Amino acid sequence: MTTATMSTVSTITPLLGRAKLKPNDLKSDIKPIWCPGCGDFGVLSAFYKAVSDLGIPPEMAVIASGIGCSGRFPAFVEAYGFHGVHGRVLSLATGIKMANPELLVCAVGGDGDAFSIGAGHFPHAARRNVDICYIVMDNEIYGLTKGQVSPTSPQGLGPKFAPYGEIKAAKSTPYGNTDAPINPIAMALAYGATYVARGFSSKPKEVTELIKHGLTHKGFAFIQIYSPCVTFYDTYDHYKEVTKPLPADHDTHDKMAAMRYAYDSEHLYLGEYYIEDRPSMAENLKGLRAKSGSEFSMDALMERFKG
Amino acid sequence: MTTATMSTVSTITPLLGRAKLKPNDLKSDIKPIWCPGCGDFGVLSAFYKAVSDLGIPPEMAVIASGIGCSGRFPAFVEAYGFHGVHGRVLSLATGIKMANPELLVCAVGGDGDAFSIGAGHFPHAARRNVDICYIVMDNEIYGLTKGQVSPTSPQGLGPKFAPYGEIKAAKSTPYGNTDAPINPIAMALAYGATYVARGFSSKPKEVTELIKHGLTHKGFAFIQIYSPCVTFYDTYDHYKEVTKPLPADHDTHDKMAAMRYAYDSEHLYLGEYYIEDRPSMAENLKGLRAKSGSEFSMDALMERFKG
Amino acid sequence: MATSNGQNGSHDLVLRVGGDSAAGGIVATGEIFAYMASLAGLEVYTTRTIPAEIKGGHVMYQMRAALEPLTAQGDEVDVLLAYDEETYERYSTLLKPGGVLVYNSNDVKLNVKSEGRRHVGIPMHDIAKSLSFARGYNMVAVGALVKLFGMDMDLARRGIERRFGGSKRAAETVTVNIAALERGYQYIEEQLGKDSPFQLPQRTDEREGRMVISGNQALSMGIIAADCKFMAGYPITPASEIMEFLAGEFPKIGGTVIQAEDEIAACGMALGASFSGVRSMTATSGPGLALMIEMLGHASMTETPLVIVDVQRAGPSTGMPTKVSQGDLRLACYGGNDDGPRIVVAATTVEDCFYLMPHAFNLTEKYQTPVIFMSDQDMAVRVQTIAPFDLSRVVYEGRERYEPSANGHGPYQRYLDTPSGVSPMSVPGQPGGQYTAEGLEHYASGAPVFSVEMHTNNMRKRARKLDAALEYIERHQLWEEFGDAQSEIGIIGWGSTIGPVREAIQSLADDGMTVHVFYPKVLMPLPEKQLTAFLKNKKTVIVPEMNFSGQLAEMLQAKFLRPFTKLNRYGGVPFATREIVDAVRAAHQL
Amino acid sequence: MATSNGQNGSHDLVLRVGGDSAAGGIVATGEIFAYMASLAGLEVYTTRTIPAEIKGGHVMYQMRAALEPLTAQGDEVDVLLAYDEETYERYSTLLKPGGVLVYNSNDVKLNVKSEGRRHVGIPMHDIAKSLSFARGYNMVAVGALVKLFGMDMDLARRGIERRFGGSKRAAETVTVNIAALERGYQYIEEQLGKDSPFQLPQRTDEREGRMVISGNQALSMGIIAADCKFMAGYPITPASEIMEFLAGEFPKIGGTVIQAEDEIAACGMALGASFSGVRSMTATSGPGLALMIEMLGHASMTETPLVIVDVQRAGPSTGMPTKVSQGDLRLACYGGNDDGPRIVVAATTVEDCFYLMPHAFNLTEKYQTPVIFMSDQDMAVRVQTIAPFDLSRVVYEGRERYEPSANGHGPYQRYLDTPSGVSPMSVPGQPGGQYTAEGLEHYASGAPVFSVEMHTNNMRKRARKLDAALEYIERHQLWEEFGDAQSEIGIIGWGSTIGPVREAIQSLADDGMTVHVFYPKVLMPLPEKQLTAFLKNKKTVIVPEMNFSGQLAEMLQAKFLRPFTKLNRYGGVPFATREIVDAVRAAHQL
Ligand SMILES: Cc1ncc(C[n+]2csc(CCOP(=O)(O)OP(=O)(O)O)c2C)c(N)n1
Ligand SMILES: Cc1ncc(C[n+]2csc(CCOP(=O)(O)OP(=O)(O)O)c2C)c(N)n1
Ligand code: SF4
Ligand code: SF4
Ligand SMILES: [Mg+2]
Ligand SMILES: [Mg+2]
Repeated sequence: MTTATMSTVSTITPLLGRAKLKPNDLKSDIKPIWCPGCGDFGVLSAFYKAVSDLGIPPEMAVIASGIGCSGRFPAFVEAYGFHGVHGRVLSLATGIKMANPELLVCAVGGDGDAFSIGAGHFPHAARRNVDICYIVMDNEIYGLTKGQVSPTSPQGLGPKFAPYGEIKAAKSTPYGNTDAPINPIAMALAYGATYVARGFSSKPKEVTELIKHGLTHKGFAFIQIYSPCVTFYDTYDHYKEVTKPLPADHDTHDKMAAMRYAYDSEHLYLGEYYIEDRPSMAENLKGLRAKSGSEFSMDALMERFKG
Repeated sequence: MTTATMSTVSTITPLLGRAKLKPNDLKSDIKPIWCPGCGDFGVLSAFYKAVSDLGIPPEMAVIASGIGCSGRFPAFVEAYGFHGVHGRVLSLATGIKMANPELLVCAVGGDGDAFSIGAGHFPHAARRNVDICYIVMDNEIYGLTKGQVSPTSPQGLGPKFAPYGEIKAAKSTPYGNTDAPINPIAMALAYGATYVARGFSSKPKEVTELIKHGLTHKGFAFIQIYSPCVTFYDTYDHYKEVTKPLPADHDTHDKMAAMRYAYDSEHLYLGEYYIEDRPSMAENLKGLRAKSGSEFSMDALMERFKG
Repeated sequence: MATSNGQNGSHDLVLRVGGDSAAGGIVATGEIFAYMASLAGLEVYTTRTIPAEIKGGHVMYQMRAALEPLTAQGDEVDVLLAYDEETYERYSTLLKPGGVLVYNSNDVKLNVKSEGRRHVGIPMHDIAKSLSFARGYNMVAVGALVKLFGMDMDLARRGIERRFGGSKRAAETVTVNIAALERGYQYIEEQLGKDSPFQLPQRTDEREGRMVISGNQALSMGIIAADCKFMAGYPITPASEIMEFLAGEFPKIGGTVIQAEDEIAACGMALGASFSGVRSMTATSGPGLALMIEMLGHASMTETPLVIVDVQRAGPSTGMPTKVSQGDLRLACYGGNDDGPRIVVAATTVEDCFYLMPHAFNLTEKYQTPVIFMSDQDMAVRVQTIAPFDLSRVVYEGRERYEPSANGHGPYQRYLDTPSGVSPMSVPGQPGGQYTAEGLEHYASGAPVFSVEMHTNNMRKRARKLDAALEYIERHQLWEEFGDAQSEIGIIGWGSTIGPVREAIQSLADDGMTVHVFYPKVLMPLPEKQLTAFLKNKKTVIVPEMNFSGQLAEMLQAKFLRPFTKLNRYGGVPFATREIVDAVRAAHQL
Repeated sequence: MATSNGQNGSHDLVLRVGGDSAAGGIVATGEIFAYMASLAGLEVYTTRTIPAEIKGGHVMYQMRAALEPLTAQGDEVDVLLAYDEETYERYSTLLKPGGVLVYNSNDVKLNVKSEGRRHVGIPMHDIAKSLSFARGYNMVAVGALVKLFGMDMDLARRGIERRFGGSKRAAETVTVNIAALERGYQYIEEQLGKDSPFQLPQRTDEREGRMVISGNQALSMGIIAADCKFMAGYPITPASEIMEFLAGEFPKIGGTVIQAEDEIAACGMALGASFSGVRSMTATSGPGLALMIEMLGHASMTETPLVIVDVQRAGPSTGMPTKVSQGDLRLACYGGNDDGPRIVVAATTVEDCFYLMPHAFNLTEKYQTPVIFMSDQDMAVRVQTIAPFDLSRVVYEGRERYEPSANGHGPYQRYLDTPSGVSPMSVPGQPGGQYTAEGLEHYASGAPVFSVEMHTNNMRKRARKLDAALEYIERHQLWEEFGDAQSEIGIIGWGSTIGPVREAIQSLADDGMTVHVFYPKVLMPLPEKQLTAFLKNKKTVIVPEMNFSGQLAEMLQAKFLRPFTKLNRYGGVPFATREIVDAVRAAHQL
């Protein structure tokens, strides 16, 4: 993993190191309601650690989410939060950040929230390079609604066929899932996301690093984190088997190389696939303000409509 | 261009050659209301020709669309049509086709309809490999609403900056478009579309061929057709300059090669990027029926709830 | 201890079980009892809560059993089975005088006097652990109750087999559970001797095999009975089960179920399928219906049939997904940009979930305008005993098809103006029937037009279809009317509140108080003639609704220009029978 | 020929221009006249149609000019400028006795008698071609009209400069157009001599510089005046212009405009920005509002301020995007799963589009519930003369901010229950103010909870804010009341129908007929006290609405339990003054 992104001028650079909090200090009063063993716990711990390491004051952090087990995440963090409706977290996060670019804004959610109902917003957040970090807790299933297939569920998944884990539901696909899964990493790359990474909730140290890099990246950072659902689709063993760190010599500036790893037929690679430095949305909007000139008066505006 | 797809077992194979109609016979009573010179005329003519060549009876063809200048397309064809709401054409087309797989179903629309408001449906139609052809008339602008930027508009596009054509509007971006454009070909590839091609409305013969292939492809065929908007963003000259057929030796089964061409920095390649043979949605749904067994009686169902 | 509950008057028994769902087995306990009661020929009516937590959290399951059909869950409890302290604290006040508390003495510390109720403490955890099967504490309780009520242990064993059988490790699970069951039984026998102190109602007459079924299950079967063959949905509590049910059955009959990427796509797929000539639907809850509003208007404008099921849950917004509400009526009736006619039907009972569904499809097909079918979370998830469905009551009335010959010459006019407003419809594949379904205002041909004349005319044409639909509604009497027509006190309601109302009028009758009740099953268009007749002699009309603002009451006021007495509950739980009784009493005292 | 038009009584003139938009220049003709009239110190009020076709199709532009402020477009026409036969056929019956038809004799074939009207044929194409500037035929017509009405040629030249100046090829374009103008002028001089047969109203008094402005423009300026700094939108006719206007101005004042990928995202971005503490909004039309319904409920549930502008167009569904309607009222008021309170305001005039906007923002910020601001296509796109905005009338009342010290100890309670229902709100960046905006039902802290008590309580808390808002509405008198309070005939309306109503009561007064008018500018919550007082002495109350079903009328009936006389037009065009007059007349004759 490179730490290249740490040095670019992210909007949140001024926040770094301003707070001295232990990870535990970032726990809110609300206890997570996840099932014991849920992968989301690992992501949450890594998040506490990342924010603590970065030294970001809680009042400057906003976590937005959609609906899902994973969508309950914001309430568990001592920070501002927005538990939005299903699938719209990227629009909330974009508004929150662009209205006040000094805030650290992180969007979180599940694979259904992100890639199913939210699929229409992902390409646009990426191409705008909006200055947020988007963490998707991917359990390849709908947890909260009790185990229907999601866009990342393997084809064929059903009560009688669970190629990669133990399935306890899949009620909407009793004869197997007809749909082929999407490839979130390839999609993020195709959309022009400028930071694309993948983690696994059982690798807390690595996940912590990815989150730190994602939060401090200038522009849109996308992190897919495998986060198994023990209750409906337990894929821990599968991931332990097939995940593998990206090779040390992988060039994170080579999009085509990243694509190839995303499509690897044997392994699910973990780590940073791609990093790019291009103007972020906050920068671009600042640019507009400069171009517009700052001359404004209501009287002048009214003059425009006079004879 | 290969004609490989012509031989696979598409659901519409039984329709081929059943009608003997000239392209003109496929014109409906409604005269296109497009501006003279609009690229959509070229696409429409190619479509008439393709359907005529394939010999598909008009009563077996359904064209669904969303909203936009391009969305008016279905009414101009002597066939069944569905002029849906903005951005939902793929869901309509999926329903139409899956309810009656014997029909030829084609979805059409503009770049805004497809990649902006409709962006959430595109990945899913592709991964399901639904047996339809999706033609996007891409003018890199919102035509019907009079010239705002679309997801394919170049970054910076505004009244004072039109890198690739003459801009007559771009009113929503008076100081320039802040957003980077998406790459529809790369997206379609990342989504798992099994037929991915690009045309240019000024190349009617090539477009006709692509449409014929797309219509007869087994599964989801995506064709991006550059179709300039003379009224708001005239890009004819630009396309004439930068488009170029894909090299004859391009292997249409090599997804990574297709990706590389999609990202070419010099040329916009025309032709067939990618073709894949994998089970289509109609096939998969048929498979479910086989698995379910065909035993059904209401009485047996009721028994299930008795003591 | 066959007791009378609520204001029912019939002999019945209410058992409530509660505990922490993390411990497991609470719902299973209730379900096994419901099954046993049903096997014993009793009518059952269950209700349950669903914890707010994803795993863990308090959960309650209530079963009511009686000789006669039941219409409400029962306000008070005869037997409270408290697995933990919280259960005891929440519900002990609901226990009737003469009722019995069975509690887990390993967890519950009693510190109040019994006040005429019987208390039976059982060290459930200790007993279960003594069997090296800690999770079996709930079966210990079941065994104890079986003994306490002198029930048939064979029924209990069958219940356990049904609940746990079938899966891989089934046999083993069944064995250990039955062992726990038997230990519980013995424990009571040891404590209280051979004779059982309480008794369930006893069925002596023979009855044909009745079903124990939930609203969502009945509704799904109604969809099949209606000859619907296409369903696209998106998971959402409490409607997901409908898609899941149909996913299991539709493939067998050549039908299609698609789990779409969101509700808009689900609605679009169903609309497309309907255009192709297949009866089509989607099912969702409030947030999903909210997302379908644009497409709903499109169905109305293009005159394409479509059924949308809305299993209502408490809102607004995400709200309380596992709690009941009737808060979506106005969204269903009025949610749309500009006036796009739609028909709104509402099931009042689990039976209705089945029988009303073919009507919903007939209405959408005949009048080519979308139908929204309203259910609610409570009716959808609880199970209840009902008679097997009488398939001879299912009628089929279809789309008026375009017949080229009958239409004379000239091209097909998809949106032909007719006296009823209904235009004959072609279907793709039909030669000569080509048209474009058009969301822009259009000529009869479907060609877009923006003229004052055509728009004015078409707004009337489309709306006229609702007038025409009244004929269907009257012919099939899509309403319930009961009680005393002479009464000056009336109740008009919709949906599942009919249950407590039915129970309430029985108990009011015991007190010599009358009430006259009308439940339309079609809320748009309202059966105005019947309602007008109903209202003629009414001094006070109560409108009970599980929503804040009185959504039906407001619609009635707008139409009949007279006051209605709003009776609103908006806590996420169904009406208690008592609340209806009190409201009618108050009206009588005016 | 200063004539009186409609039922106005004041001296004014109505000019209507029509032709095929493919030929070009029709709208330009009208705009130049509007500009000239405005320069001449007259009040103007324009209206236009937009062709259904993307390019080409019939288009009409009407300008009314008068000495006194105008409130309606004018039912009849003094001067009809017909570029083609279709124009003549469509509108010749609108021409008043004594009116004048100026027609393109190269296209229009007159085959009827003049019936007291004057006909002036001009071979416009021939003349233009003689100048080798075929597209200049419209300027030939302008020149002719200038001469016919004895107007100042300098004003006409300035008009042309304004219309065509500025662009690259501007100078050249201006020159050829002015040449055509002068040839038209000469042509009439040659035909009819030096004296002009007709005359425009003449202004003699001095007035401060007035603005000629559209509703969308005024509304956009209102947004700026309200201190809003964030707008996210998605293009849609007829609302796109608001986003476009703000995109030009917001960057100058540090504000942000984002063209989102769809309406749901636009709404979400605005909601997020508001959460960040910035006044935020989105603007759309009916189909977009339909898509925002889920998110609207979310704003209500999370109590996050948000303004949504709905520039209504004719539906249902895609409908007629360029035509007017008032069909979205019920969607705005009731569109939501379960009862989620929102405030609905409606501008009645172009001035209101400006002045009401700061109130809309104050309401959403003070009461932390979404506000929907209703406009309509006609008001949005036509231009009209109004006085410059008086910025001293703009008031600012903001969010109640959370003050950690004032709140005592303990963690911040975002949803603290208070008598008004309004809870002090923190903003990200504020230490100690951390909370999660929660769409699930919640405790005061924001932590999710699904209890009967909290849900019941919060449903009341949230709704109570609308009662509190009545104080604001009364304090700022957000309604219009005029006419004769003694009259037994009343009109209650909303939105831009107020214009024809104002004009109608003048003309009714001439006939000795009175009427009393009330236009609430807040439709939810309705100003009940004022309406009750208004209704006290009313025998008949007419509710004119540009929709099919009488959406406001139904709301009033539900509230006041008395009949209202629905007066509905749903052809996609505004009311004619005459239609109001006729309805009031009929009421007087009851
Ligand atoms: C509009 C809408 N549709 C559907 C739902 C129901 N719903 C809640 S969460 C969810 C999907 C959960 O899956 P995912 O996003 O993968 O999150 P997870 O629970 O697995 O973490 C769905 C369909 C909803 N709340 N709102
Ligand atoms: C829900 C909704 N939002 C917005 C619109 C307005 N609208 C109509 S077409 C269009 C975009 C047109 O652009 P494109 O899809 O590229 O088609 P084109 O006109 O360029 O062919 C928009 C935003 C609408 N009709 N419905
Ligand atoms: S259901 Fe699955 S995703 Fe949800 S909390 Fe439990 S383990 Fe986690
Ligand atoms: S506006 Fe543009 S896209 Fe629309 S018809 Fe005219 S040229 Fe074609
Ligand atoms: Mg998931
Ligand atoms: Mg376009």
